[in-house]
Amino acid sequence: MPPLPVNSSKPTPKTTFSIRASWLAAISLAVFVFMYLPILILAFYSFNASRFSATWEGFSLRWYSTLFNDSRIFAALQDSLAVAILAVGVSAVLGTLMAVGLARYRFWGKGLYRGVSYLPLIIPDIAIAVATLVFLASFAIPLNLWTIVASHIVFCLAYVAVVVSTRLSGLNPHLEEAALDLGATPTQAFLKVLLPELMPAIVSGCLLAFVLSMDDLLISSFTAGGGANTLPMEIFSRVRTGVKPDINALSVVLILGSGVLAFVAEYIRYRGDQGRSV
Amino acid sequence: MNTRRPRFYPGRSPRIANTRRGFLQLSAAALSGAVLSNCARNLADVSSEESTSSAAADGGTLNVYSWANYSDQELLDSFQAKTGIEVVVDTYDSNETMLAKMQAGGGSAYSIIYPSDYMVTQMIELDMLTPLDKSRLVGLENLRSQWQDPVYDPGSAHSVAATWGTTGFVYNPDNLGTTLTGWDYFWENGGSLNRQITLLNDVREVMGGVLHSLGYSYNSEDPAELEEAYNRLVELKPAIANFITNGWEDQVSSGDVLVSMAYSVDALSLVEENPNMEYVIPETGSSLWTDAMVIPKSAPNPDAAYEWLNFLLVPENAASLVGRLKFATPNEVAYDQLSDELKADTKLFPPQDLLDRCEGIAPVSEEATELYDQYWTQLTST
Amino acid sequence: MSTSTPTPSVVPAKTSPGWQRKLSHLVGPLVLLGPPGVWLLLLLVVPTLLILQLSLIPGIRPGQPIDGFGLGNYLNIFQPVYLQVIWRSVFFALGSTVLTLLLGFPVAYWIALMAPKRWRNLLLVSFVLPLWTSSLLRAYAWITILRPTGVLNSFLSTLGLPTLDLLNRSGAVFIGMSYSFLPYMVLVLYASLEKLDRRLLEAAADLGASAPQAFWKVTVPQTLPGIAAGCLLVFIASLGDFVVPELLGGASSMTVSRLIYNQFLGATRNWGLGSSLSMVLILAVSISIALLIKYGDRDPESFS
Amino acid sequence: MSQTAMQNRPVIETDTRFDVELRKIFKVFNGETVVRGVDLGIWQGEFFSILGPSGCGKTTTLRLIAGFEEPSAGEVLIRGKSMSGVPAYRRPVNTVFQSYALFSHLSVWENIAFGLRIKRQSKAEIQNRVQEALRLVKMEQFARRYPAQLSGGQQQRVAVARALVNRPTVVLLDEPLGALDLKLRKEMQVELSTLHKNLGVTFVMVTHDQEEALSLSDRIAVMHDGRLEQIGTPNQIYDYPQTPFVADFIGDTNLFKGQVETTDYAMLQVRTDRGLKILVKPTESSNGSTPGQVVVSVRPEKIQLSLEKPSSPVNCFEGRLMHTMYLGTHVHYLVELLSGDRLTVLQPNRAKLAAEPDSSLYIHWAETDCLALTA
Repeated sequence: MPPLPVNSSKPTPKTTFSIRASWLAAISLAVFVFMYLPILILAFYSFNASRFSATWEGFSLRWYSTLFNDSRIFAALQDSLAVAILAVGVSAVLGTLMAVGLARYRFWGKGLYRGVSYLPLIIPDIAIAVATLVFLASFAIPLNLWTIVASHIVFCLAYVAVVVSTRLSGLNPHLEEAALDLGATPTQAFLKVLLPELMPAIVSGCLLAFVLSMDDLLISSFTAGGGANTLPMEIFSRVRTGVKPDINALSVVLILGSGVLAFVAEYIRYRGDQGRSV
Repeated sequence: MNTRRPRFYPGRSPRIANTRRGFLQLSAAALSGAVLSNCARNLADVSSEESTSSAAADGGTLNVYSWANYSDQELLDSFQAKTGIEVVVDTYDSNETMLAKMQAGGGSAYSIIYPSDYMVTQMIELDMLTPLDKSRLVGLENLRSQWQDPVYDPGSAHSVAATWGTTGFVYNPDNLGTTLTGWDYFWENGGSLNRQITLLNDVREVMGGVLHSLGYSYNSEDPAELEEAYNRLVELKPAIANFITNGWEDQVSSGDVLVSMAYSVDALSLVEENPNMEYVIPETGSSLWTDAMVIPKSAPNPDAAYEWLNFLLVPENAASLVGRLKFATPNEVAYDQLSDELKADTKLFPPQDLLDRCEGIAPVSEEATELYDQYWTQLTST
Repeated sequence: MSTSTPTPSVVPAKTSPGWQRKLSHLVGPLVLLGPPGVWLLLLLVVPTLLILQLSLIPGIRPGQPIDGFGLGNYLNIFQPVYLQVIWRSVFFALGSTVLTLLLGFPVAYWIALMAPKRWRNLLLVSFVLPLWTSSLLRAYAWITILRPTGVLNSFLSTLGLPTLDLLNRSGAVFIGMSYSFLPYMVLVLYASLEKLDRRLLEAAADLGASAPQAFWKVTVPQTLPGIAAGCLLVFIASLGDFVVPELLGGASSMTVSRLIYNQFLGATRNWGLGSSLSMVLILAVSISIALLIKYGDRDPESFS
Repeated sequence: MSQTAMQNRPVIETDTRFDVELRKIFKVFNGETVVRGVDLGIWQGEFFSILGPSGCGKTTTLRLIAGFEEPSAGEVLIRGKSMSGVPAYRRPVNTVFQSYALFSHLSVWENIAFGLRIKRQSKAEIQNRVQEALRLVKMEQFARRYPAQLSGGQQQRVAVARALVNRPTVVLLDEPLGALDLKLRKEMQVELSTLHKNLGVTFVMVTHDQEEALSLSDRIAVMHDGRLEQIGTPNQIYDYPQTPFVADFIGDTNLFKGQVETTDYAMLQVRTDRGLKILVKPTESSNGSTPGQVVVSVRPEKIQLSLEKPSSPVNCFEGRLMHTMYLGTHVHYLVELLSGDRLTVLQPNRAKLAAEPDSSLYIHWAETDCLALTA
């Protein structure tokens, strides 16, 4: 890997630079293709009339119509959305409170608290899933959609808190004091100043948590019950039990959806960065 | 998209019987106090706990927990038309998953479950099943006698047989270039079958099949025989693409793999869809299994569950499922109503001489179970 | 502002007694940190302690009597079969980490230091975009590509080249994992490379370092914390990954997370073994993170 | 701010001329005493500065007045009212923060209107007052901008306007110009001063920049190590420092440690530790009039240099020129006396001293040009 070309007194020829740059660009392009190729292939085959073959047998929207007539997929999507929205909604509140609390107070055991709050980010899903299952079984809590929500809140909370904490550490520490100084009560200061200032981070944290929640397979699988079935669980069982190409169509729909979401998230983050400098 | 995991005979009973008291005493004596004893008690005894806390108890819905293709929209619609009860079906892909979910409290919504034979026994021993009130069942006498008093549930006290079947291989004769008759083919052609076959993700079926092909019992407990079977499988390992109970359909249809071991229900569904495929029961015989319908103790809507059982005991309803879902029905009256074509389908209803060579999977001793598990772990983990 | 305005009224509150003030000092932390703390305690800490406890009951299965406490489950892990599974998981994770580093570094380098500045954000975002799509579907896409009659082989045979048999073996796991975690690596490396002070490279060149020398003696040491963080991130993620080995790995690619899964939702239902494996996984990951935090912030010089 | 309007509020046991009064204030953070017994009164309409090096407790003192901190002991009074237990948002003070603490999600206009909106002023009132405040800080055309789109100086103006618009009794300024570059700082100093004169409201400013404090303030409190060293007008602080710390901290000075040898009410004779004899004429404010350890302070610009031995032997010492530095308007000399003391001397540029480096010369100063401070 070549280093950055520099303006030195030595005759570093311009040609070498451009060759190196193009060489790197070529590798990067190849890796970009690597990233997008599988997605493009899914999209491509979602329009393929053939059921099994990898060869092209004509354009067809058949799999899309299969997909849109598949009530199980939609029921699963509904469950997933319900879980994600509920979990992210609760996490938005709890995660923000936690980030603010950790930034504001000093207390005994704070390091431990913070460490525990980071755990969901690093512990493998399988371990969280197993632990949650054992916990729920131990207390005879019947599994249903709510247990999925409860377990999703654990990691959504952590992600929201981390993103909000990052923003908090970049904020002027005196903003809340300024609001108090101008006559706002602590509650007003929180609602009218701190919360709006944190809002870009809260939103992007929520989007991140939302995507992770929508993508989670293991934790949902272990905590689902009573008829709750999330989209990843449905996809997983279909991928394992033999896929019809409507899964390709589903991929395209989901990828487009999450692509839009991703751009919204990035835009918000970008806006947040722009407004941060004060 | 089918899933199942069946056995004919109660399995592993010695390990399950002495559960609750020992669990409680030991855990109480142990350091853990309330939490673990709570945990232990509940692990052993979830079923009776959760009936009170279940959701969805309204008379209008029946939650069914079953294998993936055990019902279709037509069945659900006609059931709802007749009873006014809406049915919601959730699926599992192995008996163990179902049991784990039920024990973990995930099954509180279900009023009907479809465990396989040995799992019925296990759930009875775990005190998870409601004894059936025979006075509320109509048409139980239509079942063949062997299913009126099955080995796995004497007197059908807790279960109603739903379907039965065999285990065999699915393949495309054109792709394979020859006709498959049994297990021996794999060792004769092992070298050329580089990751070209899939086997069921089931220790007793796979080990049993190999044992049977070697001339031993499906339920052998002889360590020497087991080791021989294990070694045969190790020899076969390079030829095995995966151990999957489901998902082989696409692979074998597209030619990614040449042969898949499968249950008859799934296999015949595929064959119907893709006539190039063929299902074969090894000529030396295979396993025979039954899947039954049960009402868990935690069932929130047992009334609807009885409606469901009665609905499926109606011969016409059972017979229509045979055609649509390739159910081999245990219902004698329903069988009599089948078209001659279906009756003559030797894959669905194998001839008696072949059935005689088949064997149900019976429980083995605890030591043998350990051995099976150990060999299975080694086989799948290496 | 006029000079004759009325002064704002001041309403001095009554001084609250000491205990009340102390209580009010507790209210804030309790309101802010109480609910999330309780949640984490209930659904993270207690469950983890429970599996720790379960892991100390040898061979416990649901519905089975307790055989007393002991380290049996942990000793069990040292059986060659399980050691092999653990080693394979580590091997997959290491291999994927190396692959993502090799693939990710040029991309991160190019985006951070060479691509036109106004395109940088867009390039980064679009590189990371696939992360937002379902990981299951991305793994599934690789099945479509790698299966014997899949896209890759159709393509190869069209070109008259010999086909490749990749699915259901380790190679597919490496490809799938690298694909899954490459965006993480690029993000972390980018953050590190972006901070690289270009003047250091100029200084190195000025002092007579050749381009490769400057790269190995300046760029790499300077970005070493980022490289370490990225590698650890990918390593941990792939160590715990379930989906990719399950879908792409085939019969001979059992990993720790699949083994754990099997103990709980699979045929063997040995909750004790599953719990001890989970504990080992949690400990391994926590320790590596702790090490990174402890040594990761060091001066880059100390690495070289 | 009117001085008469304040009189109609009940006032307790205090000098009614004080807007802010601190009584024996202590502040302890985690066992560390940051403010030790600060006792001061700030008059109505005064521009008051608290000056000191970083870590001296000056910002904490300001925060105690604002109400962001409660004193560990002692009392803060504003307009004669005890502020104990009164939270920041009920105190009639507004703060201009060092980093401005502008709300980045609000426009300039909304930032300034924040306090008025909180107090539920009528729309028309808010409109008028914000407009007036904007005009006051010459930011009318930036009302719709967001803080991130403003330069540092503009942000500073907004911060000032946001504080002033609420018509507080006291405006607190925490290093208000600290983040600005030198030129802008000079400009803003003038504007702050003008604002203060026009509004007549009490300003309390915290700064570590002595020049800023000297040029803006009516009075200055110098803090050191949590204690008040001296309160006085800029002139008093500079010319008549009461402690060695103040003398050293404000401006440049030369300090000699020594003992008072003889004293009469007209003159002190000090023998320094290195053996110099210095005559000091005590002043009213000077506290070095008693025997004991003292520090003698001589400002560099009060010292004369000559190549010849001067006629008066008072405070005249021989030394060696070590270093010369031209500062344009002035020349800076470093002289080492025979005693070993090193002194800095500042001379206007017009008196060219034709001395070579290392050449010997004489320095001297009048006994009225130095101070003896109790060590």
